[in-house]
Amino acid sequence: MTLGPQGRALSGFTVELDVYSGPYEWLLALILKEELEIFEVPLRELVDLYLSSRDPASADSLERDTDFAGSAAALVLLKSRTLFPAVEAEGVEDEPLSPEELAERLSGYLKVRRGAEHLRERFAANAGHHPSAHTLPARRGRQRVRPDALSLAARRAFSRLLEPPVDHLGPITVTLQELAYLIRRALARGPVSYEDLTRGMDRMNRAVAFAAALSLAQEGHVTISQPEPLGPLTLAPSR
Amino acid sequence: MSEPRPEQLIEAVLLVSPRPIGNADLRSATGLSEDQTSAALVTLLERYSPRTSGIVLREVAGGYLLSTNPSCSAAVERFREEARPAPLSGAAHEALACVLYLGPLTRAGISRVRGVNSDAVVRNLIERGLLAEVGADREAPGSPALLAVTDEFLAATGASSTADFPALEELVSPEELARVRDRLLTTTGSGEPPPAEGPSYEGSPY
Amino acid sequence: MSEPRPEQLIEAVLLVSPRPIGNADLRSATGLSEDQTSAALVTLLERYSPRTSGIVLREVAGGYLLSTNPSCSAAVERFREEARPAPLSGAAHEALACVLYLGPLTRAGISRVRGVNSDAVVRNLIERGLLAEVGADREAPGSPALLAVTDEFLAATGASSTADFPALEELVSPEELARVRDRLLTTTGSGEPPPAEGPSYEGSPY
Repeated sequence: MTLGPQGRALSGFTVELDVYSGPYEWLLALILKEELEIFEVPLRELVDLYLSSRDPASADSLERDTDFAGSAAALVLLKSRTLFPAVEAEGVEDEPLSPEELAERLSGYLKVRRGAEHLRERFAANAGHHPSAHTLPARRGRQRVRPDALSLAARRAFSRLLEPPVDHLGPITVTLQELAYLIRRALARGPVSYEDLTRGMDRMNRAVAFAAALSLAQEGHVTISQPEPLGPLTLAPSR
Repeated sequence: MSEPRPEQLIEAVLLVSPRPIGNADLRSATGLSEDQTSAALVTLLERYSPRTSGIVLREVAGGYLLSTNPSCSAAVERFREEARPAPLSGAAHEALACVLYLGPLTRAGISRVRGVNSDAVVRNLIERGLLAEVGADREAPGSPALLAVTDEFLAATGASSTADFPALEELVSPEELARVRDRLLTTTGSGEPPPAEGPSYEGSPY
Repeated sequence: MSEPRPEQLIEAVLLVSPRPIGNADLRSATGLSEDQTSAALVTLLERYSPRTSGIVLREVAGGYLLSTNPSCSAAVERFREEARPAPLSGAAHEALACVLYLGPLTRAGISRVRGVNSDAVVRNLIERGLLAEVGADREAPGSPALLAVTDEFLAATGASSTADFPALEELVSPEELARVRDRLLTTTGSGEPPPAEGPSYEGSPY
């Protein structure tokens, strides 16, 4: 599976996501250029969009499916990589946290997460209000456009088109299929914790196992629950 | 929530249309029958009558239109003088940057560079007087209009001419620039229009 | 033509604004006194009530705004031929909650609270007009921009002001907080997994 320059089979496929709308190929480019955080791309939605746009009767449908499956699988793996602490090392934190500080921070995060749930309800309850369209044009000469905002917008719009280098991605050596099989087998005996499932695995395999679990959850085979931050992750077979 | 009554549906649709809406369009949006629509319009013409309301329902150009009561025009005009213009969205800035640096450009050209259909953004910018049609691209099928930035745009940015902006070469790499130019020159390959603008609360955000 | 009544003046001004209008701006456009304005607004809130009208008057973002009744949104969206914007992602809600409750906050501050880089979410929220830069953190190297929620955010959540949200402390129980602390401060354990609730793999890597 590669994210390299691909055939043109997917050139007509466009996506409409919360974080991005436009050609699918550019979405890949943005992710590779780190303009879009892979973590924010809802892969399940992406797959749904592809499936709904799929025309099995078209001449290149096989080619399209192959291209999409390849790039989507690579996205899953890329996404799993963001779960490595090592990947984050250069970013957010300089110094290791004491357990006390970490507890403080997690409590803060838990509050924010509850705040986010509250906001979701507020947005939903207020959706469907459309404002009046009977607006008057602003008086001439009163508008302001910031030149620096224009420069930024130019950069953003014009740099989107360049295909990013992919060399730094390196080879990926584990297969999702193997891990999916492993998870299914473990689940045959009932719910299993992520901890138990990945005992003995190296970091790469643990992360990819997580990606595999996510894929299975997205396909509806598995339910993943983690009621609280830092709480145990439990995988259960879906009913 | 209980089912809205016919006049509620019609009044909601009237609020979001700046142009008169014909009877048939009202019916197709609301799903009401001809009789229901007529009856609701009678109720609404009474409710939004110039005698009692600051918002009036008028029958114009074969359709129905809400507008302000002329008796209130002084207040409306004063509000327009004093109101702060709505800020521009990120999409609007991008469309302006495309036209400023690559223009004059057709609507399709802007959409091609941005990768999303930009018609709604462009309409908003024309209404604001920041973009204007300055001719037509005779080489393209249908001779679509070419857009350029306006004097109003220059005034809004505090620039005296388009030369006052940083050169494109300072903003993007030569490779990026070449890609953008390529993109502009290719005739729309698939014939498909780019996707509509994403959920960006364009223009009037609420 | 007879002199328009206060509520007619206000109604007319409200029709031409896509954004909430504050009490002071209403008064300065209409020339009404504070008492007249308040009394007229009471009348209008009753007249444009969600129970009876397809057009509703809402008190949001420190002002008054006419908008369509959500019960009529299907007809409105059919008329405008546009789907309602997709709901925000979990990540976007979290970033907004950070800024609402802990803001103004820099991008790095949001990322620190959430534990993942949030630049892309923040960019999207700025494009949607829900967050805006309101200054800079002069104490931090490079004076990064500080972000705050916008009036559009308040309107979209139906809030009058940021004080209109429940306090964070009310949203999480002390027991829940204590559990998180315990779990972390004792060695991360092999303890009993709590009963499974909904899938919650979205959001943060904690």
